[in-house]
Amino acid sequence: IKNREKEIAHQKTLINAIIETQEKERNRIAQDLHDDISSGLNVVAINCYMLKTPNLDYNEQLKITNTILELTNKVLQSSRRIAHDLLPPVIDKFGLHEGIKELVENINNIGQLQIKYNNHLNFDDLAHEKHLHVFRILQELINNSLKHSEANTITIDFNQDSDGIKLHYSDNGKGFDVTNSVHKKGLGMKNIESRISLLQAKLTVDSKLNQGTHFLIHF
Amino acid sequence: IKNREKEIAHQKTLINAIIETQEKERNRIAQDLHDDISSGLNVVAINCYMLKTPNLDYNEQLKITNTILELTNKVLQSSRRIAHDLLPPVIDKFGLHEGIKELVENINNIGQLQIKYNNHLNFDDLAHEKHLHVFRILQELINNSLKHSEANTITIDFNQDSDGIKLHYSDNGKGFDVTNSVHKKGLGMKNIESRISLLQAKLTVDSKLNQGTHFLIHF
Amino acid sequence: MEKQIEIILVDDEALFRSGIKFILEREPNLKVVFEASNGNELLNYLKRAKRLPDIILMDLKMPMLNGVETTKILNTLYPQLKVIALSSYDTRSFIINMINEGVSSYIIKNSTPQEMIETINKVHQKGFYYNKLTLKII
Ligand SMILES: Nc1ncnc2c1ncn2[C@@H]1O[C@H](COP(=O)(O)OP(=O)(O)OP(=O)(O)O)[C@@H](O)[C@H]1O
Ligand SMILES: Nc1ncnc2c1ncn2[C@@H]1O[C@H](COP(=O)(O)OP(=O)(O)OP(=O)(O)O)[C@@H](O)[C@H]1O
Ligand SMILES: [K+]
Ligand SMILES: [Mg+2]
Ligand SMILES: [Mg+2]
Ligand SMILES: [Mg+2]
Repeated sequence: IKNREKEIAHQKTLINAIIETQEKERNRIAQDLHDDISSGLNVVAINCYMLKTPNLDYNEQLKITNTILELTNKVLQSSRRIAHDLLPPVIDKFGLHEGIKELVENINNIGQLQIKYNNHLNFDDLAHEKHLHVFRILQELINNSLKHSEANTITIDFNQDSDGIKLHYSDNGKGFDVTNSVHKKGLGMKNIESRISLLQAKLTVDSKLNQGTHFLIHF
Repeated sequence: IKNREKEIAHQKTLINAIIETQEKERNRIAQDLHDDISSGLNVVAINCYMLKTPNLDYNEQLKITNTILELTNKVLQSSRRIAHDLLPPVIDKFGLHEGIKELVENINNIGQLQIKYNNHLNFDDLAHEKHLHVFRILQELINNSLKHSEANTITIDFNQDSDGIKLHYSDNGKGFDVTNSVHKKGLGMKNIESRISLLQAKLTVDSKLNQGTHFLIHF
Repeated sequence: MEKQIEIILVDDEALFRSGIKFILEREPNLKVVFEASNGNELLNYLKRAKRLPDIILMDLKMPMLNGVETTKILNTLYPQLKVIALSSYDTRSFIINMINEGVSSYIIKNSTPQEMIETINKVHQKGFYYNKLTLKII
């Protein structure tokens, strides 16, 4: 009974974490829309009104038009970025493998660390509704490596044996003491746990200080 | 033990519901950004290029300028709407009471039904981190009345007695059989339940076919 | 005068089509012969057309029949047609996928008129054109 009580309480903290994540995200997107989209467009609108002032010469008009064009392209970029951060369209159109490849490529292009991605299985063997969960888990694992690990290499490895599908994720960073509760305050690992539970998978975390971090997800 | 097992399983369906809601919302916003923001801005950009072609006559120029202005304003509206749907800024700025007033006013302006909102308490008595949960619950209750009830009146009533804070929500619509599992498929009521659990509140649903629906939330 | 390059625009956004048309038709050698708002409208037109166009500018996201599916159908029915994808998606998988579907080039919707015109001319001459965007990908 004790264990079950504990599990019920633990699940409540998971529910809390997802809802908090959701509200934070809503807040962030609303802010981004305000700061990157609306405020850019307000300036575009002002410039449009300027265009309507009578007797502008061609050069004045060209200058205003160029300002509008530059701003519009900037806002377009923001709009694409916000949409892409929410849900990379590649997953829907081309599947999980392409989605992970794009994610890895984007991180590798930034250059803070390099990710090696090996996939020895066909994701069609994994029920389609599970794909997005796997992607979200990888996103958070990578975020954590970027934010906390000081690693310069990550490896992501999918394989399948008689035991089932396994995802090995490692970074070569500074690691952390998994049993220490200071590491339990974030939302990221709780969200991973919720996804793991929906996947009916099993997560093993293996990390020691200065020895990198290894996650094994067994589907 | 049986009960606890059941509760653990039930909490899993709640976790599932919140995550599904989150992913649906991400998808919807990404679509909206693509369809309402980016595609409008692509047309603004092309019109800017049109404006840059030499030897336009005055009428052509005016037409293009007007198109740019109109579209910019339309995209601005979409951006504001998306942000507002995510998180009405009034809550953050002026608190829960003003937030509910705005919500009620917006619905009343549409005209499908009329909401009467009575508040006999000071929301400062309710811990600040609970405000957004209450707002989200009301949003979903109203959505459901709009979608399912065929009611023409909703009443929302907050009051406080020695027993605590109570929220009474009723519509005079067609009601539903609360025990019938066909009504348990949606995400809305599950999300309400999760919020109720975080609020450590108690929800009582009272509805019978053709006799309206009444929700009591006891904080 | 040398023969004009005949172009069909396929995009669900009417204002976008008319903007592109305005820009392209200022070039003496370019002519927009038809506009369609989705793949079905294009296919219906081609069925009846006396002559095929030289170039099709194809949006990807459209209702009814989208640009990806339309391009596949064109490949079997009219393999000689040259299609240029015109999209707001600018990521690798989208571009590679369309190139694999046999498009002659891929441009992004807020490209400059110069880029669009150059892409159309080069595709018309050579059948394929690696512009900035496609070069970056490969
Ligand atoms: N790859 C890693 N290397 C080193 N430390 C890590 C790594 N992953 C997680 N941690 C530690 O575990 C903690 C919990 O991670 P979690 O993702 O739950 O929270 P967070 O990243 O701090 O915040 P949030 O995810 O809510 O933005 C981190 O704060 C960090 O101390
Ligand atoms: N005010 C109401 N009047 C009549 N029926 C209702 C009312 N509220 C809820 N219901 C019934 O309860 C069901 C469950 O509601 P719930 O909000 O969970 O799901 P939904 O509204 O159908 O879908 P979703 O909220 O996921 O968009 C509804 O489908 C409807 O049959
Ligand atoms: K022409
Ligand atoms: Mg984290
Ligand atoms: Mg509902
Ligand atoms: Mg389109």
